[in-house]
Amino acid sequence: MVTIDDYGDYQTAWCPGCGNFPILEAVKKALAASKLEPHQVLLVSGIGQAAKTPHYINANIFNGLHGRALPVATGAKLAYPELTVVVESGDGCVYAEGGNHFLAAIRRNPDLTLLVHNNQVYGLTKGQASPTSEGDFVTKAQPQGMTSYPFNAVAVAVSMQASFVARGFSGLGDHLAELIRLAIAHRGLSLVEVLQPCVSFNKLNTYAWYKKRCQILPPEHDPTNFEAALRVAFEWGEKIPLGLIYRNERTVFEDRFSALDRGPLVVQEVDLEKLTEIMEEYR
Amino acid sequence: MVTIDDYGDYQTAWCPGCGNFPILEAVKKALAASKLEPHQVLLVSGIGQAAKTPHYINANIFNGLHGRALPVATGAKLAYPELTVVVESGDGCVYAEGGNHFLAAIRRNPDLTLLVHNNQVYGLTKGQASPTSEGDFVTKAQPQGMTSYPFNAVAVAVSMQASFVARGFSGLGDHLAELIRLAIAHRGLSLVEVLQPCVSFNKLNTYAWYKKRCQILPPEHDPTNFEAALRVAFEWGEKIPLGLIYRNERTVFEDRFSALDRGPLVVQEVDLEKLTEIMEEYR
Amino acid sequence: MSDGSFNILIGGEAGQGLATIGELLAKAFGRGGYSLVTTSTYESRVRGGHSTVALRVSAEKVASPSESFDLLVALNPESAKLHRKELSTQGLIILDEAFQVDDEACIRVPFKELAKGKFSNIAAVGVVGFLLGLEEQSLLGVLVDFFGKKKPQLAGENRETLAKAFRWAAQLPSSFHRKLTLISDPAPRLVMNGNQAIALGALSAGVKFCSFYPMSPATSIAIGLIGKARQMGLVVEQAEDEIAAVNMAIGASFAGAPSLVATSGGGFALMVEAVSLTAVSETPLVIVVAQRPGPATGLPTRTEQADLEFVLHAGHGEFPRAIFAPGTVEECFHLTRKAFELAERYQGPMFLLTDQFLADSYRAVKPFDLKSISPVQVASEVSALSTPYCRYTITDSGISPRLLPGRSERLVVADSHEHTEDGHITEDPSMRKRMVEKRLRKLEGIRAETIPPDKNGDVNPELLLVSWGCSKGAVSEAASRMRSEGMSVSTLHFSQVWPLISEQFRHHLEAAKEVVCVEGNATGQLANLIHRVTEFQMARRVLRYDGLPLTPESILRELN
Amino acid sequence: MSDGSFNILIGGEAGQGLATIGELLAKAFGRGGYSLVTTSTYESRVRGGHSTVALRVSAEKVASPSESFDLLVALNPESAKLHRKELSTQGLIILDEAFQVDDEACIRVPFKELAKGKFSNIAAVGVVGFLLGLEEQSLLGVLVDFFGKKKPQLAGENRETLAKAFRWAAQLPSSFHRKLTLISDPAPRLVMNGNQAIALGALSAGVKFCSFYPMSPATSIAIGLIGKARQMGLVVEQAEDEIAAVNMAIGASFAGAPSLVATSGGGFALMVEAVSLTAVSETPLVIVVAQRPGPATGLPTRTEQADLEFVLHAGHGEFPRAIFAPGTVEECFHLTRKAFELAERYQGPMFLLTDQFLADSYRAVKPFDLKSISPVQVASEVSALSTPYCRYTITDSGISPRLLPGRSERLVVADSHEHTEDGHITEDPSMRKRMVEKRLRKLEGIRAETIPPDKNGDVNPELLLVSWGCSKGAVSEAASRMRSEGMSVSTLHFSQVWPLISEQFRHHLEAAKEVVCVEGNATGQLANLIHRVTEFQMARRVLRYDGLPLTPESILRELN
Ligand SMILES: Cc1ncc(C[n+]2csc(CCOP(=O)(O)OP(=O)(O)O)c2C)c(N)n1
Ligand SMILES: Cc1ncc(C[n+]2csc(CCOP(=O)(O)OP(=O)(O)O)c2C)c(N)n1
Ligand code: SF4
Ligand code: SF4
Ligand SMILES: [Mg+2]
Ligand SMILES: [Mg+2]
Repeated sequence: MVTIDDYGDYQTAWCPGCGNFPILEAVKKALAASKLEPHQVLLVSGIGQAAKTPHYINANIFNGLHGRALPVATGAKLAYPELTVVVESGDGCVYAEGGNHFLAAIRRNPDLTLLVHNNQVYGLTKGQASPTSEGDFVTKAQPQGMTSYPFNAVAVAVSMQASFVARGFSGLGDHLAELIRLAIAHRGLSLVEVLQPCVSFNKLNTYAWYKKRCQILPPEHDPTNFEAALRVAFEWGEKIPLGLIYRNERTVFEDRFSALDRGPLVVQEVDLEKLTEIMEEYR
Repeated sequence: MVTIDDYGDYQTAWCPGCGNFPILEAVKKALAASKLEPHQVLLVSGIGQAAKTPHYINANIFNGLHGRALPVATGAKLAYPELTVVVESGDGCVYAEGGNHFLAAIRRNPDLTLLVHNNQVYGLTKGQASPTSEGDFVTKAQPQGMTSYPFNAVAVAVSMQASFVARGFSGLGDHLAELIRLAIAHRGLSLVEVLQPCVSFNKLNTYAWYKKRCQILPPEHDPTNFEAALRVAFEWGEKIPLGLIYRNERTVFEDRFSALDRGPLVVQEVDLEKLTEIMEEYR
Repeated sequence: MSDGSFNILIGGEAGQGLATIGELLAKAFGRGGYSLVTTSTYESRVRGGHSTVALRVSAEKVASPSESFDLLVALNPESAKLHRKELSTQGLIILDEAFQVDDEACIRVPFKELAKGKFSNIAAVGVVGFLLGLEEQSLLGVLVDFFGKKKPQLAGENRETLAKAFRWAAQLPSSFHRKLTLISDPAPRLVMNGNQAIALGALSAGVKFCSFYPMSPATSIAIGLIGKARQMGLVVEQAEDEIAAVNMAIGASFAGAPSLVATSGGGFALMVEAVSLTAVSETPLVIVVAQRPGPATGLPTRTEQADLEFVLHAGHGEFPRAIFAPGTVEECFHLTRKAFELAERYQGPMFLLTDQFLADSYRAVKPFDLKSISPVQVASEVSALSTPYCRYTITDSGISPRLLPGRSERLVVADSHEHTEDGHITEDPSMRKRMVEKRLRKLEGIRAETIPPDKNGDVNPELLLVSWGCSKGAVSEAASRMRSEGMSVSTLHFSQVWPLISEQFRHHLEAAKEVVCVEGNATGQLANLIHRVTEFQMARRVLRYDGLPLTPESILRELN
Repeated sequence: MSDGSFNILIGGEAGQGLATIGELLAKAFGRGGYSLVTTSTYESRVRGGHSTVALRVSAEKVASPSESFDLLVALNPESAKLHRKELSTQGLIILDEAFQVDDEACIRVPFKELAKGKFSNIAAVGVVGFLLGLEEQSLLGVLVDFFGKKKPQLAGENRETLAKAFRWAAQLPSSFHRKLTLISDPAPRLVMNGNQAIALGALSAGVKFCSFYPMSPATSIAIGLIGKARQMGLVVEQAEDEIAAVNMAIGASFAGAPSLVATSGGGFALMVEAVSLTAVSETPLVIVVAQRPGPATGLPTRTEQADLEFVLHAGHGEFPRAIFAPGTVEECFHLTRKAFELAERYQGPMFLLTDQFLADSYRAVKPFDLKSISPVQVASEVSALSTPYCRYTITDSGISPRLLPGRSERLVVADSHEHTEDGHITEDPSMRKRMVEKRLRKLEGIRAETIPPDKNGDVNPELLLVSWGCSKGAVSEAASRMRSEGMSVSTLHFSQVWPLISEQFRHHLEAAKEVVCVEGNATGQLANLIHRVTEFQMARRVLRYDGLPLTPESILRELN
């Protein structure tokens, strides 16, 4: 049986009290609960504090460029769909540098789990505003506060009919672990945005700030109801809803490639006969 | 008085019958109707058939890189806010290569007019699918049809509370010209998505196809009602709504920069005294 | 022409089916056993403007475009005017009888009678075919094969048009005939362009993944692969942008699928950060850069060879790479294979540098001996590894044993930071130093596999022409024309432009009385690279940078 | 140290306020009239790990870091252990009395008593200040100025802590004193690091727009400008990515705002396509690339000089550029100005290549004579133009008259395609050729303005050390140390690394018996460039690529 210990225990480079710690635990828990062995799992990340997470989990890892985790994960999934692929990165990585890939991934709907550690700030580069920072967030780089409106990724994802959209909070570890487990189990792109306090640079959206606002969705909420999901998705303020907000059963990206019907690309040998036929077409 | 003739009459490189011609006319009409002189106008575009449009209008032009018109326009607007800046590019340019800037521009809300010539195809590169291509759109590059779900830019823009969201149709020139005039008059980012038949490569979404579906919004539609706008924004299929879908009065990007209170950047001289003070801080 | 080649120019607007005429004729001549080269020029638009397809055919080997023509097919009146001066003395013009062109050399074809509007181009094929002595049956065969797959419903109407045109041409006075020497028992030939050969080469190497964002003149490589994706078991995906394309390919390659991306200069510019990622993560990747004139958008549909130094130095940080520059369609095939082999062996980015001219140029080539070649070897043997498995084990060759994620219980950790042997982030200066050195050591292996340049002609020539990539044919023909005038001219052609191994060719440079480099750019980039590694200075340079391919004529003009 | 400089190393974890100690002491010594150099090393994390700030002070001029220290301030026990071996024979260690470190050289400070937890660093400043002979009043002044603006409420508590620490240190036996020679009537000095000087230089040149995406070690340039945006009338915007940043800057510059972008290698990689756009659209732009070790993410907070060839060749197509590589904080200021001047004059991309070491290194510099300098001239005089106005008028210098959109009735048309003189798309081969040549002609003007390298020492030395950019100080100090041992050593330092004008320096290379290049990379990139333009081969290379800056000691080690 797979246990959380199989996923290892590493020294981290995070600040004491960082909201990333509970997320790391939740991911390991969810992987173990999904009965996946480490070698069946591929963790892909970009660059940032959140993006270091894979280095603290005993699994296959590709830690690539800032903003580019989603395309790497998509490529790996196409090449070897048997891998359970989990993308882990920060709000800056996924919504700023990687914004275009975020849109494209929702439209493609590959079977990936996308965990966005949303601390509403750029942690690793020491505290600039991120796309999710709120208007009155003042930093060295934004001394007058934000010049842009904050990005509500959950709302955009739902309005694009992403196939699985959830929100968790790093302060509610078990709830989060269960969301991640569900996300992994779901076939299609599963976005789990995790509210994550950054104790070093975000003095606005603290543990207390989130705790006061976060409310787990009532069991009546039907994630397959688009209108209801949309309503929930726009809620952000005094109340921030947590849980599985929206889910559908759209066609999964990999399923559209007939070449994959014969098994993963990686195991398919080059068919010399067919190649010869192809060459003959040029005669 | 400014007339449409002030905006010139050029030879184009478009195919006969292209849906871009009526858009070109509508833009010129709208500029004249806005009582703007050519030198007060800056047209910015990327690369594609649509992006050639500025070359056919007598005004200031910056024709830059594929996908990058919005940041160029934003920079120019900040430097010299007195310019009326209109961005013109295709669906591939704005929603694919430029997707990230599309999100950012909505969040920033600079006072730009963004005209997206949406022909649901890559015209200039000869007929690959674009982000707005529909599932059954078959091309040389997509012989099995699209692998991604189409991008509903209007829905995303409304759900991000873009400050002006409209849809026009190249087959309804006067209606379009009026929408563009309104967009120019509106302070803030004004998206006008224009449905534009591509007679060479899009045999699915033809003039007839659009005509059958396009319906101008009834006067009862209240563009300041977010819920109503959202409902309209999701309509796409047998019926495609045209007109001003959503509008709000969000703070305009340029207004957030106190340096602009003293006039455009371009005319502000370097203040040697202040500079000396700044230097002295390092003592 | 004097050298025995026959040169046809088809001129018209975009949208008139020039490419189809070119392809059909090329295929027919290829089947007839002729050597051929096609050259396409077109504007960055879909309809209108001015396009040409030039077809050079010969019973002898031809390898470059020519600037003078024996037959001009003018699909519009402008073409007749524009290209009149390029016509040889015996030259003919084929055009629609309706055109108001006043020229003796004209064959006025009643296209309206022969073909329904959009089949004019097929009628033109028929007339040209007859005049050059192609057999009707063989042309019909080409037609069926060409349209058969794409649009079977068209094949019928086309057959009829072609037959009519043939019959019409048969009644022309024989002074109009330009029958080519018949080749008996023609050996089998493939008629393909550079991009098609790259796609085929990639398939033969075992490419399993290609992601791309459309960009002329690279797009048709991906399109060529897409058509075979189902058959050959590969995935081709159009990405949202070039950054996604290259990162997807890196992901796929990491997971074990030999991967290719193809783009042009501007698209490649967006891939530069990821080039650096392939190097540090040690992920195999083949990158095709099909050049067109810059800077920026430049001339999107024209040709140039100006991205050599850019590609050589693309990416932050220091790491090895190889750059291949095919000069022929055959080389497109073989060098693509070689790029895949090196990418997999040295686990990093390998480049193929082509350009619009070669990408779009059809040639008749010997079928490739697919039996004697094999796909690349992906990853290492699991059994040969020590435990624990370290993705970045430091070795003498710089090459670490590579496993694939999920294919065994061993975990594969790849990282874009500087890392320890097991792939985790480190900031230790001594580990950093060792890893830099490990990666750079791979260059030794890559250097040892470098293809030497191709030397042709006298050992101690009066004149040595140095070239690379697609200008191979033009340069070799310019040289042989000069030779036939009694001059002592040799050529030194580079199909691999990096690494450059001085010992492989310096003596050739020194043995010549004068050395001139011939390149499709404004600064002489290869000449500069050669100077770097040999200190040999080529004072004279024949450079073309107006968007058109080098031709023997253009080279001879500059040399005289 | 033997050379009269005093070297302090502060070691601890990220988050312990090392940078503050370093800055406060630097400012205090700067006010005292001392010459100084600080060197920061830190990990890519926010808390924990191991960081250092080294401070070298002297009454004489110092310009480089040192590897041995006279005073070690250990903010944690590890630092005491890690750096013990770097301590000079008379060296002292200052640490918390609570640490379990067994060493005679220790001064055990009761930090708990002196300061509330987070003010330990201020207490450390007090103790160090006293021991080195700084006056309490002067340190207090620094403190007030430092915190005064940022966090006035902290100034009070800090003052108290400092005063306590001073008093405590005063009771230490005088064997612990390390009073520096007092400088009477110290001349005024600015204490600033490389990035701050770039920001100030840009402001003095009239920068009006800066867009950026955060990336170490470049971020603080933009931050430096943001702080002054309102005062100085400029706009600074954090972009969604580097591509947006550079394109926004291009837009702003097109509209008349002198613009700057600053990033590091990976971010710059994303700007490469736009570099090519600035060239073809002829838009002025200053691009700062603050180097860090690659490939890819590499060592994000360390230093390297490995992006020279990358920056030199970045961008598809061919166009001119200049690359400046400041070696000192003063040069950061002046070369930024020069880059702006060239960008506006030649209407294209101009580069500043720095690195983490210089970016973060504080020095005491003479105040800049702001009266004698002027902002750049933007655009041409409207009156001096012919009609119709053509943005890309072909001229002998390659420079076309530039107007700004909206500022007159003349329309300004800028284009990324090849274009006619009036800025509209063309595919005409002869216009293409003329435009390529026009753009390349600008290189002549740029070459004529090239700053020659700085030669120091004997005309015919035994040994000539060649260097560029940030290693200036280390190399010059290594040379002077060798000279003081009776060797004949000269230096040749490049602060502009492109264009390289052979005539400016080839004779220096030839006049030396041995020439050694000293660079912070693994392949000797400047040596390779110099070889390109001079054919002079530097066989011996001192290269450092472990992420740390070159020091005189590291150079001397390699040379022996
Ligand atoms: C191309 C590129 N641009 C910028 C950076 C610098 N960078 C590293 S992490 C980061 C932002 C981190 O923010 P986020 O993604 O929210 O992660 P967090 O640290 O907050 O977890 C940036 C800008 C980079 N590594 N690469
Ligand atoms: C970086 C880059 N990638 C690709 C291209 C090639 N390209 C030119 S236009 C275009 C797409 C055009 O589609 P769209 O934006 O929808 O415009 P349309 O032609 O349909 O009006 C592409 C991919 C390019 N010029 N630059
Ligand atoms: S800076 Fe913020 S996000 Fe990063 S490790 Fe520290 S607390 Fe966590
Ligand atoms: S290809 Fe389509 S979009 Fe382009 S000009 Fe022709 S019809 Fe218009
Ligand atoms: Mg973050
Ligand atoms: Mg389009």
